[in-house]
Amino acid sequence: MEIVSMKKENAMLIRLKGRMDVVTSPAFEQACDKVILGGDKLLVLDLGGLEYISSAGLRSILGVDKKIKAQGGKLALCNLMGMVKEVFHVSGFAEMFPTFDTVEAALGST
Amino acid sequence: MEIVSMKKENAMLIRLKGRMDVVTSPAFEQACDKVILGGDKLLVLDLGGLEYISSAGLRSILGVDKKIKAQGGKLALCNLMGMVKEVFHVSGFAEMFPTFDTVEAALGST
Amino acid sequence: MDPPDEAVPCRLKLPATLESLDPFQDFVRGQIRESRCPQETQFKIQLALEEALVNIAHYAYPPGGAGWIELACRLESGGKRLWVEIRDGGRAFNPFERGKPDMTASLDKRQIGGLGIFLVRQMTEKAEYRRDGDTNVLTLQFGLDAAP
Amino acid sequence: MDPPDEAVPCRLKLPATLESLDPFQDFVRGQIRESRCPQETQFKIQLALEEALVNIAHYAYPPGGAGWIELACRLESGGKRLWVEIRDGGRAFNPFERGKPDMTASLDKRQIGGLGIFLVRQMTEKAEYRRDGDTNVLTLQFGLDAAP
Ligand SMILES: Nc1ncnc2c1ncn2[C@@H]1O[C@H](COP(=O)(O)OP(=O)(O)O)[C@@H](O)[C@H]1O
Ligand SMILES: Nc1ncnc2c1ncn2[C@@H]1O[C@H](COP(=O)(O)OP(=O)(O)O)[C@@H](O)[C@H]1O
Repeated sequence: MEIVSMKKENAMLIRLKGRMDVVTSPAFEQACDKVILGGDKLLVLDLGGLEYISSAGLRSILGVDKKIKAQGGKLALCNLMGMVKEVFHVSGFAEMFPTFDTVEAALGST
Repeated sequence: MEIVSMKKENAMLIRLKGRMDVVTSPAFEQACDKVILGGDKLLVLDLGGLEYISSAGLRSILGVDKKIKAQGGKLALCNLMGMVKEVFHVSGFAEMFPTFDTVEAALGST
Repeated sequence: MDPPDEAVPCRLKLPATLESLDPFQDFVRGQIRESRCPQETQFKIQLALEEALVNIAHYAYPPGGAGWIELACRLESGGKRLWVEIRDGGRAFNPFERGKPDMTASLDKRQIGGLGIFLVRQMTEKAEYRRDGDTNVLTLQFGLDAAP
Repeated sequence: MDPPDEAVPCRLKLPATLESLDPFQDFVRGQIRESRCPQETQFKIQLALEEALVNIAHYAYPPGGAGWIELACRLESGGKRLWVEIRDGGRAFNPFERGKPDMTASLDKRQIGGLGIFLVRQMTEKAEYRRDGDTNVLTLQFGLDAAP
């Protein structure tokens, strides 16, 4: 999995690419931990490049959400595609997070 | 396996690279068939880049030798290395062909 | 190459560790290559396999022990269906005896658990468990044409 | 990662075709990766495996049938030795009953044959055959430190 994070005006944006599985999700959690320490109030995950996610990935995202909420921030997801979109829907995770069709919409969601 | 053949003054030189196994040796035989049709009297095989050979590879070389002899030509081998050298020795094939340490020596062997 | 005969499933047996996950996935990927099924279907198969295999690696054997997993698979119905059997020698555990996780619980209250088995069920046409002597046997069936 | 327990060999079962050769070689390559044995030793292991597997693909089963090969392997003696077992369900054939090929025959007279089995013997520390019910079982042992 490729993880690219960048600072936006009022938020951090993290773009994920590739496969988010039991082996790769810990790296995602670490990347998010740094961002959360940075104190940003909105974390946008761009999943447009993600082709695969398993329960380990969902669990990581849930964990990140809890941490960011604990410091008064929030998580927004965008660009869910293909199998990733379906796993979010089937698992009920799609209803637990604000999800958007574009990065711009997600960034504007504060 | 990579097979590169080039015309030398009085001979054809074929350089082999990679693995000569049951799957790749037919391509070697085909390459030699063309050369033999061309009527060259000396065919030099440079095995310096070959890292692996199996009995299928030995059998191919034996077959090429027979064909080239049938039209009055001969085969010379050079640059036997590592595992390839050992397989030639252990199988007795090293004694069945003229083998040389360098391409130049093999080319000068007419 | 002819499709493998339905009577002879291909098999791979490896240690029950997370390091074995990729070789198992590669193995199944190799088996279904010739079926040319949609990539999204392949991802769903990989998801069910990951969930099932990770659970065995995590829970089936006592820690530190030398557990194994054996995966057998074959194409069926002329390449339209994939049959997978996953065996382990760990403690008896029927994953389908548990209830479904509570998908309606609010995010804060929700327990993180049960999701893996739920996804196995969702991604398969059929998923069955049986105990065979000292062995857990999980049988999964996937349609290869379209999404299940 | 700990070396796999000596009691649990890893296994791979595939159709008895030449297409299975590379997956078998990859499988064994993966198993001995952690032993860090010299590349030349690895090539010799690959040679013995190729000869044994190709013979099964070519000769063990009636043409057109759906034969299988199962290869099991494990590191032994703390990673100093590789044990390989190759099984097939083809007709009974003991490769080590035959005499050695005549290595002294002149090139022209020499029969091309018997070389594969001869190389299996040369590349192994130990090579044994037994018939187990309907199955041919070839057991090969390789030293991983240096050339045999
Ligand atoms: N092979 C197994 N052996 C024993 N217990 C298991 C096994 N697989 C799963 N479990 C138990 O079932 C629970 C639910 O598994 P799962 O649905 O994958 O969710 P999770 O792993 O997220 O908890 C696990 O927490 C574990 O307690
Ligand atoms: N698995 C097998 N079943 C039946 N016959 C076999 C088997 N393996 C080898 N043979 C026979 O043994 C002979 C010698 O095999 P080998 O030493 O590999 O040399 P080659 O394949 O070059 O003839 C083969 O030609 C074949 O007749």
